[in-house]
Amino acid sequence: MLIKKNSFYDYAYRRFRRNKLAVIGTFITLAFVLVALVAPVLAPYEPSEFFFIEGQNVYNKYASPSMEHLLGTDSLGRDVFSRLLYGARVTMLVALSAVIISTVIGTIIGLVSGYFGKFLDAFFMRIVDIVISFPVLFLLISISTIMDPSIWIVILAIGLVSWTSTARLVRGEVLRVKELDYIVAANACGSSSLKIIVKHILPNILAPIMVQVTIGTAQAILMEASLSFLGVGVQQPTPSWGNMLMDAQKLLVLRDMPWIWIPPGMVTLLLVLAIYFVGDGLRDAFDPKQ
Amino acid sequence: MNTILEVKDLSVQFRTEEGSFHAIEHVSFSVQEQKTLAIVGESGSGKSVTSLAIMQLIAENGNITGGEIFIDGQDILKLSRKQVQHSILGKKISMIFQEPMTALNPVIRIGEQITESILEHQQVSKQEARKIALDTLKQVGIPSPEQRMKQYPHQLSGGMRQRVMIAMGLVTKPKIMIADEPTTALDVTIEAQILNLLEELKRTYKTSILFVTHDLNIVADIADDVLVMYCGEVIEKGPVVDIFEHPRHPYTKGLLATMPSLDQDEKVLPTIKGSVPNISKRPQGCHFHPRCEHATDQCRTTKPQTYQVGLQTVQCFLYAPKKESSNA
Amino acid sequence: MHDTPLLVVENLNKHFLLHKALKQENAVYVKAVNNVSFSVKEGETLGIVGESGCGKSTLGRTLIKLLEPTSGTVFFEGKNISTYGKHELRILRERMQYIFQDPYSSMNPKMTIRDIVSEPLENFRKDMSSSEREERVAELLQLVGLSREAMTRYPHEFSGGQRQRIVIARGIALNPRLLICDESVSALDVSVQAQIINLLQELKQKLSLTYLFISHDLRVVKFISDRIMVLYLGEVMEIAPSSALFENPRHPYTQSLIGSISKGDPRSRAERHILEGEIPNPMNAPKGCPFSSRCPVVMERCHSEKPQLQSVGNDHVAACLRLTQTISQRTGDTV
Amino acid sequence: MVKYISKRLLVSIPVIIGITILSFIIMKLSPGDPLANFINPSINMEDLEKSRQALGLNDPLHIQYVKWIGQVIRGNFGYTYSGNHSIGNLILERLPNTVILTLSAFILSFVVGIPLGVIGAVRKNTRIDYGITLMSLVGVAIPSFFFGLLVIYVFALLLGIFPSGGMENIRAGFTGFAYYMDILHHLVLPALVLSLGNIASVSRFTRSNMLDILKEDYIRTAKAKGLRNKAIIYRHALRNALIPVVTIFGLSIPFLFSGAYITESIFNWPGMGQLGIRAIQDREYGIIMALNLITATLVLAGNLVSDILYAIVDPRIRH
Repeated sequence: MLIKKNSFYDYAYRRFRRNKLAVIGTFITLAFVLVALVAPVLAPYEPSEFFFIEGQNVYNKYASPSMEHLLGTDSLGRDVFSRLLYGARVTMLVALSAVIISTVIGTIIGLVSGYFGKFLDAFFMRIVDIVISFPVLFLLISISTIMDPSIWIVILAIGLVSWTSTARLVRGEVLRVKELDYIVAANACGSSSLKIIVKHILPNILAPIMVQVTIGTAQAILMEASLSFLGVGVQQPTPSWGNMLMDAQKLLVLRDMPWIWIPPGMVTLLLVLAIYFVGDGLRDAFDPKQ
Repeated sequence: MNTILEVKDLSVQFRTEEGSFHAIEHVSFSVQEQKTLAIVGESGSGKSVTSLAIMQLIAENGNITGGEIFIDGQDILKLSRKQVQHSILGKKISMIFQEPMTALNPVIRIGEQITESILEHQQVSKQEARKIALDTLKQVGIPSPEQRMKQYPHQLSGGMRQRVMIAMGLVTKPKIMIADEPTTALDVTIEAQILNLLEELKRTYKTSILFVTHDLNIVADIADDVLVMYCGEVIEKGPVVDIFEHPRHPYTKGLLATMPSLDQDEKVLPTIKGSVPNISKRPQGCHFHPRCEHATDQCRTTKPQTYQVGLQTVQCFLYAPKKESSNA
Repeated sequence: MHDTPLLVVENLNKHFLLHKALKQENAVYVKAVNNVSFSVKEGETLGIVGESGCGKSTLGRTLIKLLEPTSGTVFFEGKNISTYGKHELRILRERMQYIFQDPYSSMNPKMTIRDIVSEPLENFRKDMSSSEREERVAELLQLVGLSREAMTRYPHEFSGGQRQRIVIARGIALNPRLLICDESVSALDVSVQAQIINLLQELKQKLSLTYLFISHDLRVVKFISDRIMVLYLGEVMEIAPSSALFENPRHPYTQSLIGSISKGDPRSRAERHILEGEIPNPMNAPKGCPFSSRCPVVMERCHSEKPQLQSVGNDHVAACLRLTQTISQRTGDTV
Repeated sequence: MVKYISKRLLVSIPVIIGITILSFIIMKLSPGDPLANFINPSINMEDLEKSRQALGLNDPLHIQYVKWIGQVIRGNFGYTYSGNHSIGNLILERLPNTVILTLSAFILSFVVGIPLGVIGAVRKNTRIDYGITLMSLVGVAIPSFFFGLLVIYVFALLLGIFPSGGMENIRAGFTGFAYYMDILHHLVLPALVLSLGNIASVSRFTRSNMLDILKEDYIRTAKAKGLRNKAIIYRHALRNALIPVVTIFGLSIPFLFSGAYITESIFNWPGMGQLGIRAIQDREYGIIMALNLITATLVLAGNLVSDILYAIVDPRIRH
């Protein structure tokens, strides 16, 4: 592992490895990452390639699964299976980028709030209060309706909306760690605030941040899917698991063409579930009480 | 004199990440009617595990691997969990803990926490239970008990909370009470009050006390008999005066010598070298040999038996009967 | 031992604000340290004893300026450090160090022993090369009875006593003049406690240190201290040379405190003295003498009048109105 | 406790101001002018300029903000672009429907979630526990719109037990008791879909809380007293475990409102969420912003209530 020999992470790693669900979750997640990376190799067609009914100038819409189209085609005659594979890339890109944004913002604000306290703390925590008062989806929708929807706007919107839980978590952890004797001791031997934050506080609150990053990724995937489903997220023709389900709002598709909407729904569920397994596994592994 | 509590050959094992370890091994002792037995030891000595094992309260990853525990003549290890709960715990034996703050339920009123014990074990009405609780609170020296009954634990001072704990332990008039470091979290002046109270209550309630502590001074003040534990084993036991005046085991001797004394002026404190070994790294043979001045090759390989020296029992080869002379 | 005072504390106060109020007089303060004055001579050990809530730890932390004093002056090596700003404070850190109670929480679990012990060196000996620093760390570890191999290991690999040795090594890394030991042996096992006390004594000789030894344990304080200060609810009750305090305690609280500790002898049980009542909540401490609510020899005026520290013997002061009374009676009201 | 509550109230003042400012900023950023919404589109051209003057569209930003707040406090959120509907009225019409849905989901979350959590904790590491744990993980992990579609597919389309959408069967023209039963019939699926995630969170939270509390010293004390398991679990552990669950009350409100957007649009439930989705499609910014502001205020109020509730149930704060 990237962390040098330190019993805390050694123990955590051993505990994590013994947790079956967590290991399964890790493998599933890695498999998804792999698929996303090699999507162009695996996909039989381009994701936005239109297919026509043979010999006619008519789109091959709503075709049932066949050898040619493993999961059939959608309302515009595109290959569902190929779109599913490419959708994984979009999902990963959006979720990971958004989590990086929210973790960086949340960690910095949490550290500053918790360590310096007083006015800065009050100020940032009121901002957190304000942001969490808006239901996440409302804010996301507002942001993406104002701006022209694009993948980058979706990433930015999710990142800007979800830093609050990281900030609160980090702040709480800093407040807990700050009172420990070793921080006071560092202070007493003349270490600067920056050194104390970087060398003493951050390494000791890394574990809960890692858990939060994991859970945050899962939540970002769900947010992106919801936004895209509602039409304010990733836009056609770029495939996303969320916008692939848009068609299912038509009764006809919902009732008669389950191949169009069940696969993207199921893969979203599977990936998010797998990441949650990892997150729960990490949390248990890091928990000193066990 | 009746034996209230008898522990024979008790062993407790814990399973951890690194493997299984015996927290205590072959612990035997007994407590007589209306007597106080003090178990004294440092961290990792197994003194708390012993008391928790008697109460069947050891953590999930630990279990009793051998031995018998007789309470009032009944081997409780042969009873079902339900039976122990119903007819032993809280009824014949009760326990008070080190941290009265965390040992009391923060969201239940003092009154309810005391009366629930009575209602569980005695066939009385709520009013009667309330009366018993009030009387007991008075007995343990709590002023205006009617008001205290309506309060929550956080509204009481540390000393008062420990008095409530004691009242809770005595309210069902048990035969024996286990007190696990009951004064460690308290100030010196409050400690003196609580020890005094325990002594007084022992007489009025005719209970025996099993007192677990790391503090030899407290032992000197309250115990009738003493059990010295080290690394999960009983290394010496005997009447309190004998232990203090003629400690036999090198560890007991060292422990008594390292206490800074109030009367003498020493320049350097006598010490026991080294430190208490970790539970997973206990030495072969006599667990104490790496720290012992008298250690021989025999001590490094074989575990000493227990030998009788006067009224004391010692687990040390120094007291093995020799052919020519006898050690008194 | 020299007679020049290393540390002089005058009317030091540390009050914590509990509830703000619109009117200043309605605000609730906890007077954790209340008008405390004393001095520590170079090379001596001053013991500070008291029960919970007496302000002994707050006092220690205020002296090293981990807490900002509410008022009062502190002279260290002849300089008034109570007005020190951030920069001067750093220099102070070099001369005055703090040893904590709990060796488990006073070291960063994610750092090696080398990093822990060399942290003060990194901060103050910037000219030292890393190999020089490493040599110094090894030397310090040896001084506290640990081997060089300890450097690459983590705190959790050591026992409580060994950890406290490491913490002491960090404390003496910069050759400080004054070490404030806050309950530094209280968390240790009895058999290890003695080792650390001996180590502290030994280092004091070798490095000519001055100690401020804060503890609730009268036995330990008696053993290690040259003089002892007794605190109760943030106020000084008595200051006296160690032997004088135990042989001839003048304040009723000191008498009760000494009386309430066990003799450690099963044959003299009855001698343990019981002080009734409880320590009042510092939020509503008694108006007059802080000890008046529990004092066995309390008088009417004790409830309203605050006693001042006064000399009751050679280098021996106490704050009790009874003492004032006897002295004024003896002097025959000539004043 | 009065102190605690008043302090809590004081803290919400900057938050509510912040909420309105943020809403105002978002509105200013969106295409078109927010204040222009207040102009009734049916008026003629001469009056338009007068209205612009009256509304102060040329005023500096902070003045505009104050004027806008003045309107909002009176419940005037302006008019829609298409047609001249008052946004306030539109929302008011739909508010009760959303409240019916979210309140049912809210109740369902706790009535189902808490017992599941308690059972999981008490039967720790048994099959029942694993089952509950897995179910709650699926509950948190499933995209709500996908779950909604699945539920419609199975229960409405395949089995035909429940209606696939809407709030009432208009053609049947039920009255009285039958009318309410009809609404209830329509309510089952959307309430289930909306509450699933919350049930899962509540049960996970309750379980882990319960497990932590079962390790507490006072549980050991209760065991030492020889109390029966029931008394230990329900009297000693549950009372403590439920106190922090109160905080979830507050947290679940924004969660449910968010969910209502999706659930209402899938189930055609005539509530605020569905209104919001239509507004997105029609680019009716005025409606979106008004919904934002109203829900944010409701959430703030919900948090306030749950914090106060916390103070009431926890004796450590109460005294």
